[in-house]
Amino acid sequence: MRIVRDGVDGLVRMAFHGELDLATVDQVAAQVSAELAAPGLLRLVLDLAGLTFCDSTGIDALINAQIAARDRGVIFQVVRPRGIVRRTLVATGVLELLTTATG
Amino acid sequence: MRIVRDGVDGLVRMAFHGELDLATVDQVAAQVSAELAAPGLLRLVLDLAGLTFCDSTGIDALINAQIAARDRGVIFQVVRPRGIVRRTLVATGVLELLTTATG
Amino acid sequence: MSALTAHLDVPLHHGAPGAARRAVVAVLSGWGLSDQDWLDAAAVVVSELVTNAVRYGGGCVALHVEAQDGRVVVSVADGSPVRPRRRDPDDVGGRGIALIEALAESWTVRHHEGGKQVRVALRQCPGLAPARGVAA
Amino acid sequence: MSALTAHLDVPLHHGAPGAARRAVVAVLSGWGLSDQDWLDAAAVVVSELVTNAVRYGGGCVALHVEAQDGRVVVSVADGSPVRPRRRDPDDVGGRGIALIEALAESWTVRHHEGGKQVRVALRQCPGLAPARGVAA
Ligand SMILES: Nc1ncnc2c1ncn2[C@@H]1O[C@H](COP(=O)(O)OP(=O)(O)O)[C@@H](O)[C@H]1O
Ligand SMILES: Nc1ncnc2c1ncn2[C@@H]1O[C@H](COP(=O)(O)OP(=O)(O)O)[C@@H](O)[C@H]1O
Repeated sequence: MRIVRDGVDGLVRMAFHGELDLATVDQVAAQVSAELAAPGLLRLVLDLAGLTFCDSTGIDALINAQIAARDRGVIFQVVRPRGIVRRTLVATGVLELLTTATG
Repeated sequence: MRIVRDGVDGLVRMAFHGELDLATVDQVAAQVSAELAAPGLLRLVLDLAGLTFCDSTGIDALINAQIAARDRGVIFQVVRPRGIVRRTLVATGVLELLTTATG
Repeated sequence: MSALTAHLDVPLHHGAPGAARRAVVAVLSGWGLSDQDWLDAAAVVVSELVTNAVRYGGGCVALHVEAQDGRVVVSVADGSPVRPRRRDPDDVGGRGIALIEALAESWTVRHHEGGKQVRVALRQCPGLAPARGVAA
Repeated sequence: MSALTAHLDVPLHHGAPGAARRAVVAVLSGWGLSDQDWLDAAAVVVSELVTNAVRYGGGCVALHVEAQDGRVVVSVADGSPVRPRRRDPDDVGGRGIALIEALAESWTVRHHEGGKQVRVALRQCPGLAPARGVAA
């Protein structure tokens, strides 16, 4: 998996490309905590349009990112899940939870 | 496999993308004969830069395309084989034969 | 029509779920089961089974795929006799079995050489390619 | 270290070489054999074996992959007792066995259930991932 980061004025967008599973969840956790540790972040958006696979391990990582952002008072949102990624979010009942901006 | 065709003034370039094997050789044979049947063709170039796989069945198709072009008096050349595609052409001793313009 | 089978040894490491699902998807496509949405669901099921084996099973697992009359069963045997059980999801997990139940037909557990085998029956694959018909 | 094995039934149609090589590459990567050039050569060998089985073997073939001590053997069994033999290449073929000989270590043929099994020993995979070491 590749994460393309794009940041401006307290808003950071991380675009995921490839497959999110046991082999790549640590990368997400590490990059999300790095972003949250930097000062001045107001809003963190995870863009899943380029993600072609996500299993329950990946969903756990997204939920954890949301919790970590909330704990820091950072607005958090998952956007544009597609295909099988959207289907797994729906099947586990977390689509709305993750795609609604929180903070 | 996808073939992207580009033609101007008697020169046709066919760019191959994907994998050339038993499943896709007929496509090459069909498209090459269609080009050779059209009047006014002087030169046919097969661009392999986007080809990621080619086995002996694919090589046979390239050799046949060369023979068919020669029979019609059309200049023929295979260009830009890369990676494993180049290796299979080298291993079967046809790299020079195919990449030297004939006609 | 006789059954088609595939078997693979899967050494457990964090790349195992990805390798296993790519292998299974290639095998199933070769059997004429080519509906993309169905293959996507099969990939998730394999990924969940192998991930659980990495986390709770230990060692090297045996993955089997079997197709007969258009029905496909995927099973993963690991060295732990503990049975998976659906649990309430929280921030550290609990969504694997739920996902299998949502995307597949049914799952069962069998004893297997001191450990167990988790078997998942996939849903019927839509639009079985009739030209091949091999797994039909 | 015990051997790792994979087996797959491969129904023969024109998509079989592609499906078989994608499955084998996924399996070998999962075994820690991840050198890209080496995997590319393995894919060509599998493609040649399965293509020949489609053309001359008939039916459904059995593909086996075995890794032990970093040595990998790929074999394809088909229903024809006729042995492949290298022939002079021309415009309709004759480059399959040549390619196997150029890219692999050696090949042999065994009798197998009324047909035969063509076995190819691949070259040693460079830079075996030591962390996994599973096929080493
Ligand atoms: N292969 C297995 N061997 C032993 N226990 C398992 C296995 N797979 C799952 N389990 C048990 O079942 C529970 C639920 O599994 P799952 O729904 O995949 O969620 P998670 O693994 O995220 O906890 C796990 O927490 C674990 O206790
Ligand atoms: N699985 C097989 N069963 C029977 N004969 C085979 C098999 N594979 C190859 N052969 C024979 O060996 C010859 C050489 O094979 P190969 O080098 O792959 O070239 P090609 O298939 O293009 O002729 C074939 O022409 C065929 O007669």
